[in-house]
Amino acid sequence: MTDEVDISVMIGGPQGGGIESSGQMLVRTFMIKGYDVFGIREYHSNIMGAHSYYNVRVKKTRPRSVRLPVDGLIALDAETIFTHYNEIAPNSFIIYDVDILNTNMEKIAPMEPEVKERIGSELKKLGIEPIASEVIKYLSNNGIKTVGLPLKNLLKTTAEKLKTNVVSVAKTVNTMSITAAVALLGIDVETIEKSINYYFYGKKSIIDSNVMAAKVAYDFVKDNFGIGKPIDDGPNKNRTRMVATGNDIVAMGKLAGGLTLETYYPITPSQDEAFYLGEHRHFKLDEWAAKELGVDKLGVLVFQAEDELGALNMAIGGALAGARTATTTSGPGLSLMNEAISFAVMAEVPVVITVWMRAGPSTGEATRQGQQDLLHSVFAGHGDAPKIVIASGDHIEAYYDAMKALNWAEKYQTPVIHLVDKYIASSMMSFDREDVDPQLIPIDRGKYYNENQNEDYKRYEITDDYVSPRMPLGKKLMWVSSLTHNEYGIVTEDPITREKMLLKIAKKIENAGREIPINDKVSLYGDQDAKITIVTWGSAKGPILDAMELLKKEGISTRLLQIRMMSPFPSEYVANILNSSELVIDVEANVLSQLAMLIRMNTGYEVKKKIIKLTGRSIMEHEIYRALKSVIQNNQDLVVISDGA
Amino acid sequence: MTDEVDISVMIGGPQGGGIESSGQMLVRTFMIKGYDVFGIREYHSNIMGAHSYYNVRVKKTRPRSVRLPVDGLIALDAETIFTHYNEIAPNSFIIYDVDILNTNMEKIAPMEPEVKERIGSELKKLGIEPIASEVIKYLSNNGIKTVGLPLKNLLKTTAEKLKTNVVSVAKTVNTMSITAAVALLGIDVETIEKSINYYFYGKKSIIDSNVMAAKVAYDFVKDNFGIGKPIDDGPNKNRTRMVATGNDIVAMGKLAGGLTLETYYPITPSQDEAFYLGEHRHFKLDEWAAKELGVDKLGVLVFQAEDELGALNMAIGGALAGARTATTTSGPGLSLMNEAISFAVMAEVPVVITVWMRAGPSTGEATRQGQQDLLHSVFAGHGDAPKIVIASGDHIEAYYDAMKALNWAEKYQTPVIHLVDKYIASSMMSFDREDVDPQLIPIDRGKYYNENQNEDYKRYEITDDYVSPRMPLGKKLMWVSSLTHNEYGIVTEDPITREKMLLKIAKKIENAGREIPINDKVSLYGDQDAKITIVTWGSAKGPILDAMELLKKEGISTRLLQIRMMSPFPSEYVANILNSSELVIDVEANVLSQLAMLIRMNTGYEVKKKIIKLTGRSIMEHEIYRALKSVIQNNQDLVVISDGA
Amino acid sequence: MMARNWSDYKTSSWVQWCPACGNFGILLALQKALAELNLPSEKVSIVSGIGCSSRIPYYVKTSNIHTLHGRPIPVAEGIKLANPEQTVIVASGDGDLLGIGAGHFVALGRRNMQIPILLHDNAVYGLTKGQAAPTLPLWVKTKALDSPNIQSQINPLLLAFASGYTFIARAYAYHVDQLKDLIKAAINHKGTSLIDILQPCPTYNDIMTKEWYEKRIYYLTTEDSSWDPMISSPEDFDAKAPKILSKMTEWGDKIPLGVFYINMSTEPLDTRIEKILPGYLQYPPAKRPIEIKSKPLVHPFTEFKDRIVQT
Amino acid sequence: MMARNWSDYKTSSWVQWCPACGNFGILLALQKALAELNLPSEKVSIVSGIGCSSRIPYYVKTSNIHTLHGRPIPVAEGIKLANPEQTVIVASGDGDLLGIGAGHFVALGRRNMQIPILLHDNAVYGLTKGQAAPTLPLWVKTKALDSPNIQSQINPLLLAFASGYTFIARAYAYHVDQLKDLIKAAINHKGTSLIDILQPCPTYNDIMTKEWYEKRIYYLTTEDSSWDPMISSPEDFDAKAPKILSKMTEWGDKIPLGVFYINMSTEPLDTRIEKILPGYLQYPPAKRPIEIKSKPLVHPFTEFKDRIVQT
Ligand SMILES: Cc1ncc(C[n+]2csc(CCOP(=O)(O)OP(=O)(O)O)c2C)c(N)n1
Ligand SMILES: Cc1ncc(C[n+]2csc(CCOP(=O)(O)OP(=O)(O)O)c2C)c(N)n1
Ligand code: SF4
Ligand code: SF4
Ligand SMILES: [Mg+2]
Ligand SMILES: [Mg+2]
Repeated sequence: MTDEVDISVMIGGPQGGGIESSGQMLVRTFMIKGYDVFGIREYHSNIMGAHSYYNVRVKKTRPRSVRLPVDGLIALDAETIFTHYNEIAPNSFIIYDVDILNTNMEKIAPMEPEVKERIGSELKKLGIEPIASEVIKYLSNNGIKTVGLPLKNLLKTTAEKLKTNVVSVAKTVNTMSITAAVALLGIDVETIEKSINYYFYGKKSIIDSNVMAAKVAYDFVKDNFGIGKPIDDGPNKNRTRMVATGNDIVAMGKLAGGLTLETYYPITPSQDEAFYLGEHRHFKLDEWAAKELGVDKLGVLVFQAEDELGALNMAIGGALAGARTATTTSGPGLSLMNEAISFAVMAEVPVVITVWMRAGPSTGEATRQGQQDLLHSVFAGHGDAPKIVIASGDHIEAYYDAMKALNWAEKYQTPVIHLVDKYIASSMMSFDREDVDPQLIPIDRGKYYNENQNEDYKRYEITDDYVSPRMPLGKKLMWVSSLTHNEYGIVTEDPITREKMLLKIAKKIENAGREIPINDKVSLYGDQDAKITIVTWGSAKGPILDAMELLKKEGISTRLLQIRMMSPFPSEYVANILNSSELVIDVEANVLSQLAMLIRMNTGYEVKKKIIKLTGRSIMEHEIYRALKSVIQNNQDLVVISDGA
Repeated sequence: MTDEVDISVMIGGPQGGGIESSGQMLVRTFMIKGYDVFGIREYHSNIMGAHSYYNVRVKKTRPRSVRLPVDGLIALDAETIFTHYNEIAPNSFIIYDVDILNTNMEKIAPMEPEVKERIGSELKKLGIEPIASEVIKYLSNNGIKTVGLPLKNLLKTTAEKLKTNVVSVAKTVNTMSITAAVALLGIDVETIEKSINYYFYGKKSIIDSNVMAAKVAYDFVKDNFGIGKPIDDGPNKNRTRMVATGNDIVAMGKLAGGLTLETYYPITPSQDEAFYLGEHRHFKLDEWAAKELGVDKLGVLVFQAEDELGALNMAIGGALAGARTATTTSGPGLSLMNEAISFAVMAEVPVVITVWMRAGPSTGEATRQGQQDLLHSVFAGHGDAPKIVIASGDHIEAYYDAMKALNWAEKYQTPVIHLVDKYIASSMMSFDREDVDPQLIPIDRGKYYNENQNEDYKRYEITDDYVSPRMPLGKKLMWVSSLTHNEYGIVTEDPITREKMLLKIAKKIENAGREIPINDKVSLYGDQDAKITIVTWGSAKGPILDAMELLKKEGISTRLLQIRMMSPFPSEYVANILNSSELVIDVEANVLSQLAMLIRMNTGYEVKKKIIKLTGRSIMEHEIYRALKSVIQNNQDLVVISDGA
Repeated sequence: MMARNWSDYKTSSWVQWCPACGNFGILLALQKALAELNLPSEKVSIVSGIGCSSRIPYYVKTSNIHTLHGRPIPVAEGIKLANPEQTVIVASGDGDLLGIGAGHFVALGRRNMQIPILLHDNAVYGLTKGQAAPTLPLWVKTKALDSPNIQSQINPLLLAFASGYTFIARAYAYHVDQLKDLIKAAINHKGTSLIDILQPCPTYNDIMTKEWYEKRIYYLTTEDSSWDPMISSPEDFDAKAPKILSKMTEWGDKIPLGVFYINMSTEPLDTRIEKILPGYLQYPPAKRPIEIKSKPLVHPFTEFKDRIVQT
Repeated sequence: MMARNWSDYKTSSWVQWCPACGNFGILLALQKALAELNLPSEKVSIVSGIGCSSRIPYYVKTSNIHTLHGRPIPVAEGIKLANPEQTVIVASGDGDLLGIGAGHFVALGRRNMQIPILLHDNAVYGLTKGQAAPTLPLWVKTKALDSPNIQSQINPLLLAFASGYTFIARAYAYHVDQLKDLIKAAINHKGTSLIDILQPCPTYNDIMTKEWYEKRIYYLTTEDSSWDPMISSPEDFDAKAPKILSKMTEWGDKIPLGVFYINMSTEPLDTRIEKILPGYLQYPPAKRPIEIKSKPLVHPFTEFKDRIVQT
């Protein structure tokens, strides 16, 4: 475990039972140790009780996905044992509470009947009774280290040492469990203490009890199971780093990008972006800026609307008044925004719509992954509504794209749909200061009207590049209209003016396609000359890149074409890449292979090999690796991957 | 004018000034004379005062479009003269009221500044003052018969003959004007009398005064200008025929197709469909059916919702209860329905959404033509929402498609979007009883669950063809859900169940694509072996077919591929036709050439020649003829046609 | 038919609410009401939106629809329009019905359809983790909020009154028997009814807790034994409306429960429809024949005489 | 600055309403109000939805937005949130504001933003040719309807009250001067105001005509010279609310006009925001700097300390 550090740990338990915090602490523990970390949360649309788990991946260089089987499973309840028993690697470990050993799967209320049935019949085939202890025995027989924690006793010990009662330390069971895990993985108790200090920053009594609990658990493991061979420090020691979810980092990008108004209606998985921005609504400026402006702090207004129709129309109003505005939503909200999107196209209003995709159609599964809104976004809004649509592949991209989207919206006076997804939203990534340098994206507010001019202001003046000089409301007399209008914004039904205005809008977006550099539209990874091209969009990128490394080790050379700008589409570039490939494989998490459809629409190229995932779970390194291999070696046309519980 | 009858007449005047009725009477006049007629109304989104006109085309065989220049223009006001003076054929006539001769164009308030400016500079170039009399003089110099009617005097005469005052006959000016026109076209006064009787059916005193006005006008024209050479009877004499708008005929199709509930929120140009259905809500059954059922009349409930979100969700509720339901809307309403469309896909609810397209994006122009909602419809609804989308090309197709859509919705338990447009909505066509035979489309309600079965009912049972037996609410215990659900309709987040259910929905629609015969999906017109293929959808079909006849006369052989099913797309057939063509030309009324995009997405075939119209006006025979010729002869890539005021 | 027990309306699905959630009381009251009314499972449809409360359809053994956020009312109306004999109950959250769905909430009043609205009023958005719902008072800062609520609360009772609801009541989730009686009355009421059910959300609303409510609530009829919410004539209306309306505005240290308003003089929608569409009640849209052996019943030339031209 | 005249707010666009349409009175009253308040053209935004009435932005020389059907309120709110100094007026139809837009109408009340709502109440959908609007009474059959209206009317005044509006009035389109005064008061009111303007539509509403209205309308202050709609304390509220509410329900042979309710004790949204976001009023979203010479003002590591990990 020195050169090739690659650890995958999973912690599972009931929703509301601290899975999220456990994951956060695990992530920080490994970061402190100098590693790069990727962690992702899988959970039900439920407040309390349903099964949830957090998967953490640790490497020296940044991991971009998780993988199965895991090197360690922490089971906070019996359901976790049943649900994940077959996702543990040989020679790894499972940590569990000794008190749950007698649990019969049939008695676990929150477990869904479909799941019980499937697992039940698997267990039956293996000759295992659906009782936790039997599964543990089976694992043990298969060489897995089974680490039973007498949590009740350990709590008692902790309480005694803290001179308090058991109830007041009850919540430390998670800390105990993850401490046991990192102990087995060779991490010292000091590191976990630091992590506790970070995570519970400022809450002294909570920190104290968790630190004590960690010590007690560490000692217990040491005494009873032995701790792991100490792990070396990773390459990122002694640095000021950050760890953030996709939701967090998009909020950061918007703030850095000069957003001043965000309207939203809560919807999973978008709302945490708005919340996080809201928490930082009154933010500190960089020192140089504070000095120049003579103020320390400025504000961004985050406003909860009554619904998504309200949210986008408010954002439109805000944009007309001159604010940099955005709204954030997910599929159902996007559907509701269609009319206002078409309005923003017609009235040429700069507004960013961040769309955190989740599992559809319809309400579907609010907390699960899906990349299903691509074509809906490109064709959102009735009546010929060309616009800019971009899709980010990971946290860092999402950060910069959030900034760029704000620029493009104002520069081209158009709605910009920024597609991100649940995978990015609820995964965490470690990164450095240089990774999120806002100065790389200068703020560009586009063309302004010179307000000292004396003629009547034409809000929709037809210019060479089809962009009319802007002016906020309050500075010039003007009209803005959702109807066909003349250059002044006054309604007209003159046929010739209509033709001109429709062409103005269409050509403005075509023009954006010409002006925006190709590097903002696509990325080409891997072996640039490979004959096998994988094509994808959005967060599927991460696991594919990880899988490509595995393929490379086996001598299979591949390249990845990640398409980031969906409209206007980089047709020529994409056509060239695909036409110069011998094998092209499309990977995405939707049923229609929407990117493949969009590619064909724009280039004529038919991608014949497809890998899709429909389960609502993250795409993982190992399964995409297997699927790619199967396409490459067995020439399979369609592989549906389904791993993950 | 005997063998090759082809008359085009236009009447123009202020909105609310009886243009609509004049058109209706004109249409009926020529029908009574035994001809086939096509008439279309162009008007502003305005209640009173803005310019409106009606264009009527008369032939022995059914005309499918109008054309310019016209053979006669009836100008009920000065604006009509300025707006249409350059759309009149040599050797034709213009009828106007002598009292408006002094009108200066600049003084016409409702005329839009853009229009005044354009026409003003045209007139200037021609050396004509912008005064009505000057334009009339110019026309007269160009060989056009200028027929000034002293309407005030004629009204006085009419009033005297009826022994009443002028005010009470004031509204007959339209009748006088059109009488003058048909007199010049060689139609006898008796025919127009009949037409008046039809149009004002039952309103005796109105009929009397209009008949008298017609006589007075007829005599005046006869005495002062001479009437036209009497026209022969057309081929359709002595028949019981019908004339209906597209709005009307879709209402008829829905009624015949067994619709029992239509919810809607008013929006132009869809609302007239709902109104017309509402007027006939308590309808008579065919005699045989009345006898079998023992009732004479049955009902269809037409219900006005509070908005389009309400309309579609109500329709969904109605469908779940077991009613055959539909809703009707236009672009902005369709945008608002996106979320519920995705719901209907997920919950597998049979519901028809009739979409009367109009000029977009956004509010655009409510009363103008556009074919801009194709891709928005196909990709309506977030989160992978495959559905059936069809588009009708003319009245008769729209009638049968309305029936078929209801069948398919129930057979495949899916939303069906039925695209029609303003061109069809507000044009009139003459037809016979056999043209609308409902017995050609037997009613198919799809698979029902046998309610006597004793097991628990699985609303979403996975079957061989992916269609689950249906049951209305009230008959069986069941659950219906917008969330990912198991076969019982109970929410689940089991990854494997989700995968199955997404595939079920997708494969069900694919299956529909296989089962529905090709004749319901495409039509191939013209010379089946022609090397030039025109490809189109929706109402652009009519003018193209008319233009193809003109091309044929010149020895240019063409065929027309009209695509009627947009999803699932008839890829193989379309690819075959296009690949076997030497030249393919796409024609449609939108800025993106959306059909060409959809074709490429589904077949890879790139249609390189495109004709589009963006003015919000109908595509006309003469301009599409010219544009086709220019593409064929000059190899032009894109022709934007813009005729019509 | 045997009398039913509330447990006959239980399903095997795991009830996913947090411990002590007020929704449990509402669920039980609803099941008891159905049992006492002895309604057959398949003849009842509970229609919900999206939210914690909106999971209720899975827990009641009736023929239920889990719709979209904010849209349970139009779906319920569609069912009722198509089949007036189906018992249709809307049960949904305050965010769902009064936030995103407020337009439908208002429109339903104009129709006076026989649909009871069970408003699970926890003053927060439960399922999306505790944002302010339209019934959360101004400046309240629950623990999930990053700052105090800057939007004022709306008054569901007055909103219903302004919209035309003809049965308006307020209940408390943990008073199961009183709530059950109100639900029975609402189901039987021939018009639109609202029960605003104060529902503690122990997870996210740490201000308006069980204790908070129980200090404040009282029953209208306890305070004033002559309380009479029934209006049967315009004179009655003039006489009682001021008191009813001002009781509806009472909120603070004292929160009244019970029936505020019943108006039996407004006709429900189905009988209105029957007047403009004779035969509707006998052959509502869900039940009328549309074919005989697949043959359509009407040729356009039979019915649409107004479009006929004799040439 | 010179005092302005109402005609300074006229544009050259053709006013497309039918002869004698009530909208003409509203247009004139609005122009007069702007003139008397002497508001600079570019500092005023009239925001409308879609409908006959919603064409009004083209006829007033201010910086106006013609939005979507049902959405003028959120667009207006967005403008006001971004720039509280802009005078923002919503003028729209009854179908627009109370039908498709009712959800926003209700939500606005919770915010008490300084936005006057001019409700062009003609009881029909003018632009789509005369369907029933939410204010058309039950069973009325205007000439455009194929059957009598089967939906009841809602009460805009009560709806506004239930939603939290703090200035509620009713006016009549042809009483231009009275309406002008109300509009001025509403523009100046520091909170959300509603003026329900009874607006004859001679083309489609042949029942509620000029004559019909003029037989019924009267002014609250004429009938009762002590009429006092002003509420300045909770006691005031308890004392006056019953009368105010029952006046709001009066509709029939007599229809009261004037100001029904003013509540000055509710804080408007902008000052609420200032409390949770200090500096908002000085640097509202439309006006705060976001860059210096194109350079962004904040690096994430400066502000988001809660995500930092020292390794
Ligand atoms: C169109 C749409 N927007 C947002 C959401 C996200 N969402 C789910 S539940 C909910 C609010 C739930 O609050 P409430 O209706 O009060 O129900 P509760 O959970 O409190 O019972 C929201 C905003 C959604 N599902 N659909
Ligand atoms: C989403 C949407 N639905 C429907 C319409 C069609 N529409 C235009 S105006 C209107 C109603 C107008 O009524 P109202 O708001 O009362 O205004 P009025 O014309 O009476 O002034 C409707 C339904 C639309 N433009 N957009
Ligand atoms: S979050 Fe609140 S409303 Fe939702 S289940 Fe938990 S306690 Fe109940
Ligand atoms: S239809 Fe009615 S509201 Fe519209 S302009 Fe005419 S009179 Fe006015
Ligand atoms: Mg709630
Ligand atoms: Mg109106």
